[in-house]
Amino acid sequence: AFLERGVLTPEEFVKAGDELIFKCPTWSWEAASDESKSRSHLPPNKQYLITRNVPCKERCSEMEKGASSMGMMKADADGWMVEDDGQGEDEDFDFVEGETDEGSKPAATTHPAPTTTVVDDDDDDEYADIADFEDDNLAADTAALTVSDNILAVRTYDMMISYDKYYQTPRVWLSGYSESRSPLTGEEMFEDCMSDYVKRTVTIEKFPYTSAVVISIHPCQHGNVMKNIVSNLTQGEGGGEIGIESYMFVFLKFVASMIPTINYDF
Amino acid sequence: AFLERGVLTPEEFVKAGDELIFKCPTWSWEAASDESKSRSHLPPNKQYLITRNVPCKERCSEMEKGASSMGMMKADADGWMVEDDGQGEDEDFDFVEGETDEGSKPAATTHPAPTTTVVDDDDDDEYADIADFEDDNLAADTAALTVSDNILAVRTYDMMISYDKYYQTPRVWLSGYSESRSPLTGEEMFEDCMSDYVKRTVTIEKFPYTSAVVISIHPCQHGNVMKNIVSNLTQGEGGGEIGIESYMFVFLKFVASMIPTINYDF
Amino acid sequence: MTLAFTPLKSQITSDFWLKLMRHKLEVAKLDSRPLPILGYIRPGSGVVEYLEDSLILDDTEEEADAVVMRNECVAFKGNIKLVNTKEDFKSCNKNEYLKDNRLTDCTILTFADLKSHAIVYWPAYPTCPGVITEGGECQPPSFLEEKEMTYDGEGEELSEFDSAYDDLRRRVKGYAPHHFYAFKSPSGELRMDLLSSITPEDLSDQSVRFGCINTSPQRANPWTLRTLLTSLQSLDIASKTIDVVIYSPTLRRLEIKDGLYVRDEELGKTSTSRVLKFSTCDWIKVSPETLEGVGMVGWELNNKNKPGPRSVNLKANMDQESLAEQSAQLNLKLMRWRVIPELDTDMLEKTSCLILGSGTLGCQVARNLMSWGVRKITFLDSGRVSMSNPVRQSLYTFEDSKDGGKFKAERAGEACKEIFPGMDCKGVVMSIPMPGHPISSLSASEVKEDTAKLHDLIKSHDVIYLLTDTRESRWLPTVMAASEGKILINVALGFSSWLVMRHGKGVKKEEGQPQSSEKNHEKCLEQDEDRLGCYFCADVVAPANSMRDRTLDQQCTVTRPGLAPIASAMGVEMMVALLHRNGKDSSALGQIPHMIRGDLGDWSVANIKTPSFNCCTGCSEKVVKKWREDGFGLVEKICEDEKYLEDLTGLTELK
Amino acid sequence: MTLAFTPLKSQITSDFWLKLMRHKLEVAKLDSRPLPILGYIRPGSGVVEYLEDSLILDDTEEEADAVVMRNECVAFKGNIKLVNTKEDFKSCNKNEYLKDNRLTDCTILTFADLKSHAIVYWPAYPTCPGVITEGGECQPPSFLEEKEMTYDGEGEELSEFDSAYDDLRRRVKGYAPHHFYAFKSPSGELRMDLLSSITPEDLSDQSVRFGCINTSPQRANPWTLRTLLTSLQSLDIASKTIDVVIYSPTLRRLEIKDGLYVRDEELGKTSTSRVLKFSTCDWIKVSPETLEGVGMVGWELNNKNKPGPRSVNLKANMDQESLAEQSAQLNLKLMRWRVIPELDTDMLEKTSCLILGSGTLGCQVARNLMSWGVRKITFLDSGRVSMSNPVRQSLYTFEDSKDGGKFKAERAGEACKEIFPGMDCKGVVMSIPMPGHPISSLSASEVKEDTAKLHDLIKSHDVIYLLTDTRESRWLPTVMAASEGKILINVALGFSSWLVMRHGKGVKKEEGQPQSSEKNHEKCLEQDEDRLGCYFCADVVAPANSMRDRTLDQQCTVTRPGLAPIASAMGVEMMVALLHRNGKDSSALGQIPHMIRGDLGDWSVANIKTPSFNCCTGCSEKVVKKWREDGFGLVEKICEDEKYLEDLTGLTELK
Ligand SMILES: [Zn+2]
Ligand SMILES: [Zn+2]
Repeated sequence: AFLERGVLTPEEFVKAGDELIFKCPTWSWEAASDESKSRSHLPPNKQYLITRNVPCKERCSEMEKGASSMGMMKADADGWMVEDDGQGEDEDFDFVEGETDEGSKPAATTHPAPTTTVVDDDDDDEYADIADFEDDNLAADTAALTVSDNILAVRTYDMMISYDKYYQTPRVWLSGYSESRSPLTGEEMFEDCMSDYVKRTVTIEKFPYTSAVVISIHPCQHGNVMKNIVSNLTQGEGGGEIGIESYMFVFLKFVASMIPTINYDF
Repeated sequence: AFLERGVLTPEEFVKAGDELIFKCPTWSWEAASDESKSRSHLPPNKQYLITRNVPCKERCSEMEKGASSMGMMKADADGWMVEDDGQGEDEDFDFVEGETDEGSKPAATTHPAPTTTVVDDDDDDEYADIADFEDDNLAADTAALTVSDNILAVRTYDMMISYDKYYQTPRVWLSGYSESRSPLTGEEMFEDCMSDYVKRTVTIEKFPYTSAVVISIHPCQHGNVMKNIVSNLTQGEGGGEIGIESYMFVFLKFVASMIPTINYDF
Repeated sequence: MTLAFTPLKSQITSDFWLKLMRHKLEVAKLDSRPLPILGYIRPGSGVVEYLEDSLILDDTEEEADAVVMRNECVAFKGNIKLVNTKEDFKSCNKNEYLKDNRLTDCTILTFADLKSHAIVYWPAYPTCPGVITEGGECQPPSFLEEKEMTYDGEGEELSEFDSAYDDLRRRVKGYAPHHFYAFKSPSGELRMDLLSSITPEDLSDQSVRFGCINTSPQRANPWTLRTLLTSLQSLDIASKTIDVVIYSPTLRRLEIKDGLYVRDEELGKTSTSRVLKFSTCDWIKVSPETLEGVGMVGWELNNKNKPGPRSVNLKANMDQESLAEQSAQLNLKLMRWRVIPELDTDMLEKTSCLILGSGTLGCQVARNLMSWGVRKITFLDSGRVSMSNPVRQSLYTFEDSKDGGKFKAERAGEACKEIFPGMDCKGVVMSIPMPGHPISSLSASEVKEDTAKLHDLIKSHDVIYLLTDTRESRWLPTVMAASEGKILINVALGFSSWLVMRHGKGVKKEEGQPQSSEKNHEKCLEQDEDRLGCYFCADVVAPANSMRDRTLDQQCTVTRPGLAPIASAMGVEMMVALLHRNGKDSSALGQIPHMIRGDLGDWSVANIKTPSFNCCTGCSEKVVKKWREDGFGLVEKICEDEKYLEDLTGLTELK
Repeated sequence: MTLAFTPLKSQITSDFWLKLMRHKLEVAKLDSRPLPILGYIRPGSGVVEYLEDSLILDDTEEEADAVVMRNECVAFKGNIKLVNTKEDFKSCNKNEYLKDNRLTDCTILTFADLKSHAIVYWPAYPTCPGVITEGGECQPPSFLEEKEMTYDGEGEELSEFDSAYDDLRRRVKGYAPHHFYAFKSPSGELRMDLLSSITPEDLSDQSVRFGCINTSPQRANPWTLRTLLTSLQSLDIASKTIDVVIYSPTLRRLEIKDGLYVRDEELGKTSTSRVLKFSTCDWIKVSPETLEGVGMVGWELNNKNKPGPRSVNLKANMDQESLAEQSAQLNLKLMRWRVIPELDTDMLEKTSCLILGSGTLGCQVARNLMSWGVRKITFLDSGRVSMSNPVRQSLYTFEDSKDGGKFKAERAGEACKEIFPGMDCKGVVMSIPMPGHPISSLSASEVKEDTAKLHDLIKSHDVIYLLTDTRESRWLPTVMAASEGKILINVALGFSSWLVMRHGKGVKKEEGQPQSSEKNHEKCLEQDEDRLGCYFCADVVAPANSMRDRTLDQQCTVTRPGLAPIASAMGVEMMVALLHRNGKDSSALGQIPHMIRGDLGDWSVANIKTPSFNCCTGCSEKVVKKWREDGFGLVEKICEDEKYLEDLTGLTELK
């Protein structure tokens, strides 16, 4: 089913996930937070894949602004190719309706960027009188560095991949943290998605295995897109070498086109 | 102000009203139902003009249907003329916005008629168990005609003309009765207005001098239209013969274009 | 030839019905005696119109005015009977009813369901079914011959009639009469008069003719002819031939000038008038006793042209605003029918209430005030609707708590208007300055402003509800209300116990001090012999910051959910009783307690009365006078120093 | 050279906080003892992550599972202290607090405002500020020299470390340790063990090296180095030179197979590991007593890089549904903290209530049930919202009364959901068959259906509220509830008086008769010694059509507006008490009355108990058994003939 329709069985999902974890140890399987949330079609300790604290250095909304003025990201790819240099996030999949035909459609990134891109400065998370809670009588600590400049002050994301039984494809969920390690709100996370997808393909959801609020890419077109990518790949490189094992890698490449600034490693 | 702007002072309104009543005894002045509702700029016993029980034999909505299929009422009048035959209700004033220019606008009646024209059969006014209230023991009355076929089974309207202080023009209000002499609802009365005006120029209102619910023609364009009519009239017939006294007659002609089926007499 | 008559049709405006229903609800109540009415017929229309002024509730309005305006119409005098129940309507003996009303032109039997605005009504135009002949038999009337009347015929018959009728109308000054008799005056001119004025001499006059106005269209035999024949039978006219004129008067305009009708020019002459000649050979003179035995007829036909009542629902003919207004008042107005005739709904409607604290108690108090018909409510609260609120705070929904929550004070006012559009609500978002909550220098001007605003609010309202969630926030309103002599209702909840009380009367202002503007309700308090206590009278410590160092369950109002509705309702009932005070501790609604303490643990309720304490930190003269002197200065001192109040009142010494 | 250390950063997921808040509200309540937590650090990240399973509420979950999933991480063991008030947080002596927690890797001082979902928290990684030298002075640690470690240098040093560390992790089976010591085994290979396992022999071994995992990015001095030095001071290592390894383990994947770690292939070797050499000449061995005198440090820096707490508001990170759910339950859960620990909120949540009559009482009862956390409510009413309703019926607004009005039963259910989206409400539009309201042949099948529907509804609900507006409509539900043994709360209003009562226990079913399915609440009734009376027990006439021939003020519920909220609240409070029955007439909430009669005229409330009457037309065995036998047949008879019931029960003879 993978090659014909771009979809996976639960067993294939587990297999592809195992392969991802084997190759990328930052990924791991996770169980549901309590048993009632566990799905029976997957092993209890392999409910979903997760990688934590993937850095995300700049806002996608800022990047898009730059892109539209500087001519970056005008990816008019005639065919989809996996590029191995790890920088290959310049493809874009416009799969809003029906058959995908990447070559002929205008790149989504030429659409105007959203007008409001308030960069959150964390102040609105503050408890009104937080200063009241400080303490002037702390023992001094001279040996602690106060400017921790070698810890990156960037947003990070936990990325989860679950299996969507209805669409028979993986589904991606993202849960972010601010530069100061506080959970991001859904709206804040939208700043890291291509604006064209925000609230259409990418929406705020409740993550089914815990109770956290996350953003998620709706899987309704995943199968189609995956089929097209795979068919392009195999034609381009001469021969059907793509197996179930590679599914997740290809899938993550595709996800990167929608959330370009989150740099998870391979 | 009448000739220049088509408007009236309260005094002129009273004068024009007196003339109407003098010529048409079915019209009369009425006082407010209680003193608190009386307007001080008019004499207490001349608050508004009223004519009662004007017959209205057919629904305008039915007539419009007929008109659009039979080619009736395609009044493309090049200039507005008072016709004295009493049948001259085929003019139409399209005064929705700004300057009126009757000649060049398409007749409003060419617009499609409303799709719902439920003819009310009075049954919904019935108290659920009205039959319970009947009485089988009444003394018989053989000399009373039971089929009162010489009393017209038609809707009738009370038509009121008040003075609108803001627009300085008369304003028309209508309160109807069904074939069986019950008060009509606003929606039912709309059936007797040209569909183009319903809910835009003609709206359901509370009559300010009593507490009845009536329909009313909003006076926002009355001044303009009256000015144009009068200027057309005077040019057409060679000479400024139109005085305040005629205002109400001209005004009623104009009203007839919006509510063509209510045949009040002159 | 036998006569058949065209029945009349009644057309009743919604204004008529609305006026009737208002009268029933507010004035007549259970009284179902008939009310006078006046129907108008435009000759030739066949329709009797009943307008708003057709219902005569005030005898003085009956005459004069109406005539000018509808002088082309003939008037029917009659009555309307509004029965109290459906069953009364159904069980009413319709034949007897007509007999009772045989002397009226018209009568309407009615049942009005004031709740649903539905009316069942049945007009009747009572008449004898025919002429009563020798032997008491009632036979359909028949005439001998018929003759047209014209304007240009012999003697310009009709023109004479027109003049004579105009003259008659001028003389009776009232409603255009529909029956008359005409005769030649000694000078030879035609004169008319009312049947009631007929003399035996007139009757013996050969030239006398009887007449009725033709109310029906064209040449039908009008109902007026029938009633005329009925009337004639009580005159001495048996055994001769009489002429009856069915007269269609010429439509003309008349105006009163200096109390006299002035005739305008005639407006065309298209008469369908005619004369019928009757033989009265077999008629008998009908005395009231004779008529007793004859069934009357005249019930109007319904839509199916059978005798039967009709119904109308006025909802669609009322504007939403007044419909809502009337409906909201319905239950209260009904109380006055039987249970508390003294209930002053107008006074309640005008009583303005200030609700301090728009939480569980505030919402519930507002709802109770609304159901008592209070319309002016001001909400004061500084908070926003949180997600835990809607299940207990009855003016908010989940939606209101989203996105940080709407301001409670503002939302509460809006919610009231959604319940009843006629509400006059305001929301004031502010905090009440509190003892023991120090004022930072930054916020001093704000607190000063809040103090002034609160003072203005208390001055401009009649009743103050003290429903805040801390003891210390109740202090300043207590002082202000005592200073202004306002009614103050205080509601406080424990876990399973509640307290509802009214504060005692205010501290008299000295001359020269600005007096409260709204004095109308102060008298309710002034009737207390002794000054009653306030919320703080029982305490020997001044109010202080009670929120400090409290755990969540102490901060949140952990109370049994049933307490708030119970205590709020009792607070409002206490106010309503107080506003209807008619004695020492009594009112039109029963006792007026000072203080109610209840407990859901043992389901007990105690009615307590305590006097004011002269060292009270809330209502004692010392504090109130200090407030009048220092104003915000006192507030500043007390916010800073919780003990200041205890020193001021002498509590410190007592300890 | 003096060392400076890179502080750790804490990253706490919202899942962690939500779990903590849930635990606080429902389990810990006022108990603020620290709870164990487990932080995870990915070596090199500098960030300590606290995930949902970092909060260890169940000791059994601490071990095993977590490890597999995060085996690339090092674990910190510590605790979280959730204080009860802001003031507790502020007044906590932070220095003492760290001393108390000197033996934990991490601790988080927290205050959670459960109402606003805001959290103030301050993580700390306690450590000695330096090394304690002779004379008890604490000095910044300094080292002698630094040396890189490599894979390909002398003896493949790092490869040995990797193997030894993997081995250690396998052996401890728990969390990857962040401190260790390494030594050469007799066979010459490098071995590692936990510091807690160190022996004097190991200490005297010259090859022994101490180590910490490099938690910080690149070559910073990690906090683990600092805590290692603190730990080392309690060992006998004074007066020599020691090697401390800052070890960056090679990232690799391990999986447990048969309880053992199986090592996967290595994934690249890019180590920044190095060795620091310290002289311990001036170190002293630190006993717990010595440490007492030394202030601990380690409070985390806030966003401004100063030591200070941080705050987070979780509202935006919770889905609306659970936020609403938790908020709605907040006040109830808080009751359990102190006032009624026995309060069974889960039981209440599952109790299904059938509200017969969705008017003034029905609306108010539903609101009270909601605030007690009842979630399953079915409304039954045949009427529509009229314009006079909203001011008294608290679930409707003016909008609902427009255009003829929505069905009350349906609208009431919707309104409940608008107040709290988690409500499970249904609306049933139907009439209750009533004695004395004859069934026409046309409607017989409909009434039969209604009877069956009502029976099903009563069987499928736990508590029945009888809140209809006539006496006769209360009859059939009374019989059915007595037959099914259901709790039934009856509320009735006069003009100024009210009655709230619970009907007595049901009539036992005989064997073979279908038993009620929902038995859980029946025991609350069964504890009554005698069978208590019902609404009809005091009457000597059977219920009959009471609407017949009533005037409007008798038809409408003319009652003082305050009665409905009071009586409704008391009805619900009575149910809640009954459901918490723990004795004869007592419950966790106090007394359980049978009947409360109150009057707002004299503000009295009486608590009455009456036995069941054996000729009662509502609850007597005769009637209930007849109902079980005849079903709809009985209903038919009674609708037709009001006296049938009196004959059946023997009332006729008594008269
Ligand atoms: Zn006091
Ligand atoms: Zn009983």
